[in-house]
Amino acid sequence: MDAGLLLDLYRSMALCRRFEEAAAKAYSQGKISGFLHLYIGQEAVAVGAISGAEPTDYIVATYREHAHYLARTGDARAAMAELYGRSTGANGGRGGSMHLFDASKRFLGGWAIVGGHVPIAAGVAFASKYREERDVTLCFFGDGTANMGSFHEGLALAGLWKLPVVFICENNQYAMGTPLYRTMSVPDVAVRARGYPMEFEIVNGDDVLEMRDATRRAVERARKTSQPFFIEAKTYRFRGHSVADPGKYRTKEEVQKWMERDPINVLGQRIQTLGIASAEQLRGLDDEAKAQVADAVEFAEQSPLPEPQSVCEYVYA
Amino acid sequence: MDAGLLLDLYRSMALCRRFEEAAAKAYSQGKISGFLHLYIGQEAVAVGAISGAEPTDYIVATYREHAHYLARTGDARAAMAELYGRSTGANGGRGGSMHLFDASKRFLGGWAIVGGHVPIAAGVAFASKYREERDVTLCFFGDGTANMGSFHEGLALAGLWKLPVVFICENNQYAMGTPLYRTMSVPDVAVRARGYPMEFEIVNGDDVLEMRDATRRAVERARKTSQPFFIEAKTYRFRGHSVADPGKYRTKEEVQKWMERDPINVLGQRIQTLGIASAEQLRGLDDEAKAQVADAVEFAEQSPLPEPQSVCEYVYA
Amino acid sequence: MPEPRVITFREALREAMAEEMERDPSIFLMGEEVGHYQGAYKVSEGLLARFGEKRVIDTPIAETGFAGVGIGAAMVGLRPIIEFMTWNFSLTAYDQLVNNAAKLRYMANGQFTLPIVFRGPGGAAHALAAQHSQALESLYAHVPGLKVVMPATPADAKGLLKAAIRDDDPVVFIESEVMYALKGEVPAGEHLVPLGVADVKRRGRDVTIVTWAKMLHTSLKAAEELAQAGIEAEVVDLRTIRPLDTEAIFASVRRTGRCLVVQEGWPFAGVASEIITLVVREAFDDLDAPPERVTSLDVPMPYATNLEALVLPSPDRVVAAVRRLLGREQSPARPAAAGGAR
Amino acid sequence: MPEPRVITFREALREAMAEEMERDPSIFLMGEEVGHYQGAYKVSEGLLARFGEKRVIDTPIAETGFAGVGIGAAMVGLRPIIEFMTWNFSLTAYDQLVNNAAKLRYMANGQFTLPIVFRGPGGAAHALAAQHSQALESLYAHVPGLKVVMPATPADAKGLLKAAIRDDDPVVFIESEVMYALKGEVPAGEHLVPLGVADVKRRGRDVTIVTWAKMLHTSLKAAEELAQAGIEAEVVDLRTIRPLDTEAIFASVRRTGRCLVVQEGWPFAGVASEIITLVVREAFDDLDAPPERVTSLDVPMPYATNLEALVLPSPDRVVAAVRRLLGREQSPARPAAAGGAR
Ligand SMILES: Cc1ncc(C[n+]2csc(CCOP(=O)(O)OP(=O)(O)O)c2C)c(N)n1
Ligand SMILES: Cc1ncc(C[n+]2csc(CCOP(=O)(O)OP(=O)(O)O)c2C)c(N)n1
Ligand SMILES: [Mg+2]
Ligand SMILES: [Mg+2]
Repeated sequence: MDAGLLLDLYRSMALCRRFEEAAAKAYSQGKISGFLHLYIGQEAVAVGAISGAEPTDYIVATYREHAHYLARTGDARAAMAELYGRSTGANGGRGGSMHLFDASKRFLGGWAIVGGHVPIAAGVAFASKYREERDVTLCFFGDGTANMGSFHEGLALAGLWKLPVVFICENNQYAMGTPLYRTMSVPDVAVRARGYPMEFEIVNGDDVLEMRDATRRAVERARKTSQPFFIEAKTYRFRGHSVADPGKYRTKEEVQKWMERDPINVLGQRIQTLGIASAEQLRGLDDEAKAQVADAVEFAEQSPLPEPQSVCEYVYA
Repeated sequence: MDAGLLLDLYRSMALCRRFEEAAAKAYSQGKISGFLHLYIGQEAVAVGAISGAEPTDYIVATYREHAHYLARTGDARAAMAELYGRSTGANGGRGGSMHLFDASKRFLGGWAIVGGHVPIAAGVAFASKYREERDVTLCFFGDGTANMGSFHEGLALAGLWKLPVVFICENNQYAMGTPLYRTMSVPDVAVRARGYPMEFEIVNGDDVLEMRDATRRAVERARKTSQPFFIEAKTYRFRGHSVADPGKYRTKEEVQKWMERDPINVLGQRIQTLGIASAEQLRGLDDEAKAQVADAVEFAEQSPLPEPQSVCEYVYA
Repeated sequence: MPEPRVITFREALREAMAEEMERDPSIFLMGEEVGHYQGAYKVSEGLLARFGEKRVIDTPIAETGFAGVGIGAAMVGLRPIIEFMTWNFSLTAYDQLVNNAAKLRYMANGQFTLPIVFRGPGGAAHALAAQHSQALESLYAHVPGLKVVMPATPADAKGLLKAAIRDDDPVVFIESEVMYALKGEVPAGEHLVPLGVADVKRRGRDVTIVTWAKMLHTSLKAAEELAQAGIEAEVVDLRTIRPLDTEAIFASVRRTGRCLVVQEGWPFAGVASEIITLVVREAFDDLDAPPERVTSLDVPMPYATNLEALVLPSPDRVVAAVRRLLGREQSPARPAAAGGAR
Repeated sequence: MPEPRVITFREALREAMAEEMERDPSIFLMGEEVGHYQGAYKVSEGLLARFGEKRVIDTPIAETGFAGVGIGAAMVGLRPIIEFMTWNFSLTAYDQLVNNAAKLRYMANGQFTLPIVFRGPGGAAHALAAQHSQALESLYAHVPGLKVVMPATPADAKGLLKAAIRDDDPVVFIESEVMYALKGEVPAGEHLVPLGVADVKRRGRDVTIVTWAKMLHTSLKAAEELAQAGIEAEVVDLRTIRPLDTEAIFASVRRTGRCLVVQEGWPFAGVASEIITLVVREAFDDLDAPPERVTSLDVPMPYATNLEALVLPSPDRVVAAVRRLLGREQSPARPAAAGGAR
């Protein structure tokens, strides 16, 4: 076990968690508006997967993408300022929580129409193959996405053309208030991959190392053989669909059961068991994350709003 | 073997064949314009399937639906007049070859956007189930349709909600000029049914009895258990995608090989082998079909054009 | 006649659905989260308990699928109400509405009616950014075969939705997230508002403001402000975009001689352009000034709320446009505030 | 300068693609039947042989899929040409164009350009009925972030397509099946026509006809007939719908004082409405009559060719509209032939 790696993963997950807690707080204070979809509880999926890819591999994600953005860029300031709608944000305040982009870090969104980004991710992978570059694309989406036509078409083309893309289904058991069993009569989303045909693996999404390893395998396979792959990560979101959702459709027991799998705790326990760090040292890492987030909040709050005259910019090149 | 049934099936297929030959001729004479997609070679699929359902079961088909319309309604006059764009046509000349409808016979189109009718068929089946009626819906589409998002969504909902619909994939090996292997990396379209999940059967679509029996089983199963079913019928179109397509993308040998499976000949042989009718008697049936078609052509040619003042009718109820 | 009650826009819609579903068992409601979750915006709250899972149907995320299911069900005589969680998502089902729903009756020579209502919230809410803040009525109103209805008050919401459900054609019924909590008087008992009939929500002699949906309230606010300056604006609430009540528009414009259209969506080839085109043709000689429009700026919606406020029509922009129309203020060569196409 | 050659519209488009693909290896062509079948309408004939399967890519029937693939590829710097077999089918991919392609650059604050061309034939051909006979440009032109280009001659087809391919924004490029065989002179050598610049295809002093694409030819025929009656129509070919060359329109209308817009598609909230709206605002005092439009009737397209001919704009209807505009003929209260929205 690589101690440095484990601590890095811990740091990264802590940053995601603390970032979103701060964002939720700012939202409740009316400093952030719009939709805010928290990833709390699912951090191991994004952090594990993205750590399993190279920094030059592309990432395409959904409206629930704070963690993915942070795992790739580490830039809490740009993310928070974007949520605040400030000119210093990742998109100068024009995208917001659902549309984070960082072209320089190959972080390609932040898309808010369910399923619409799946063919886009296939297209990014198409470009890598076309240019004979070695980059792989990671495409994240939820369990609820599997009934969309765009999901089907994206997977069908990736399967047919053997595009180097790893599809990562974040199966958090719910699409908004709807449990998976009410929208699919098969328990595993991954079986749909068979028809394209595409190999798949079902992974414990609350184990960051398992997530990382599965993604690494899939990414390296895609890189070498230019074959798409489908990972289904079983996980759970601790909060509502967005901060506006009290999440009453789930029992306390169910939530409690999953919270025992809290991916940050799971990794913390492992780190302690392996003797890599003490509980106190982990608290120290967590405090660093908190401090980074506090700095990001401060930065966002101090940042100027976008210039009014910029409102008509960037419609066209 | 029910001799009457075999002769009826023969009659029905002969009518489809002769009808389309006459339509192609009228097209070449400039009496019909637009698109004309012939079903020649595939007749056993529509005729067998529709004979395997009750006359009260619903039919939803594509732009290649002359045979389905004839198998259900037997009304060559209304079909031919529609192709001629005459007021006596199935839709008063407003729908044309791609949009045949007969509400009274539960023939629900005639749809020309690939895949778009698949969820519609699911909806018709939904209505039967909702009203606790025993009708089943047959939905026909081609092999090329299986990559469309609408196909996926329609099947997913039918599978989830257990709708009494039988999906019949007319796998004629080509979507326009594209052989199936260039659009799907699995040889059988039917395997895609698994993901919904849906039972399926792969059938020799050039054997009208096999087609009929498979459909009957599927229809009765759907009627009793309200479960969707997927039939893949392997067949071949002898002509181009439409009459405007010379079909150069296929070798003569390939076409020849399939023409040996000509479903009308296959049934004719069987009828003779069983001693149900002689070659001459079959020629007699064929002549009847020709006569019916000639009458339909005559009827169409004598029929008036739609009234100009009707052009703005039926946009709204 | 019992007294009118004050209820919200949301409650009015719910009442409309509940009353109609009570009346006719062939009506059902289908969409994402309409049942167990009680509606993403709680419009259908309580309907599942009242009508059961058979008639209040939660769907997967599959807009093309369930829009198509609705169309199929309507072809054979059911009367579906299909909820789009928001109209933004309807674009993934656009083919179903435009190529199938709108055209069936015509191409089948009247063999079918298609009694189906597609409904849900449209337009910008607040800080939802480009993919979730779109007023899309022009994209549906362009298409013959669809009807397009956009109520602005609880009473109209109820009466129009009931009429839409009873209508035998496909109806695009666009609500607004930010109006759901709006309160207003709604007549007790049976209350229907016919499709295709506009309503003059404020009388005035100086200028006609033609508007609909959320923009009615923007326009009424502007009208109040104008009134304080002695300018009396007549505010015509279209309520239905298709069929369009052209007579109501023309009658008002002929009287005032001036016409402003206030529309939330993008300017280019929008409903406002259509109204101006019709007004100019019909009332050219009665016009004292060229008709104006106030629309969103011609850009995707930015997330930042200060920019969002610039994009959307505001009472101030309406006031300014009316003043320009009345020539009471110098008008710049190309008024930025009018949101003209660029 | 070598001599111009006479080639077809189809060949002009093919030359544009071939020349650009030769110049820039990041350009590829993708769509149904573009390769082995040589194009459903043979526009891409020979390109597969010339550029290979890597750059001329046959797709399954999956418009949302391959439109999305194009967008993804363009995000990271390729320059896709996505062919829709016809624009009718693009409605199944409408979400990709409207919600993704049009908005990416804005919502990402300019971090991306999106150099992608979506092209294929649009509008009515002949007896293809409601689902295959639609002029859909208004549905794309409504949306900020998209450019919309519609050439009417082989020379413009070539020059505009080359410019569209070089453009860094998503371009909706609409051709016409019935124009593919049209012949015309095309300059030899490099030939580019900038987007956003209209072209006066005929000079005249009495009336301005604003039109584009197939309707240019309808309008020119009408103009010839009018000329025989001593009426000189100026015919402005927009070539690009978005960005719109408003100056060219205004300049002509200011001179003639009369404006007719001839558009193939449906009237309600179409591009013609937009042009009339802009003309009225900009040139109100120069107008001698209210601008008119000739459009398709406001119905889905019927199959029967006698009805189809009634639906589509014809030279006769253009002539009649011009005569009405010029007041040389009694105009009925509401001219049926103008195809007004009902
Ligand atoms: C096409 C479309 N339909 C509906 C929505 C509204 N919506 C946003 S997120 C969501 C649930 C998505 O569930 P899932 O894919 O499981 O992702 P999760 O939110 O659980 O991460 C819905 C219905 C949307 N954005 N796009
Ligand atoms: C969405 C859509 N894309 C493209 C087309 C053009 N098109 C019509 S038929 C066809 C091929 C369909 O192949 P298949 O599904 O195998 O049916 P077949 O014609 O072989 O019966 C295509 C591409 C269309 N009508 N709709
Ligand atoms: Mg989920
Ligand atoms: Mg086929």
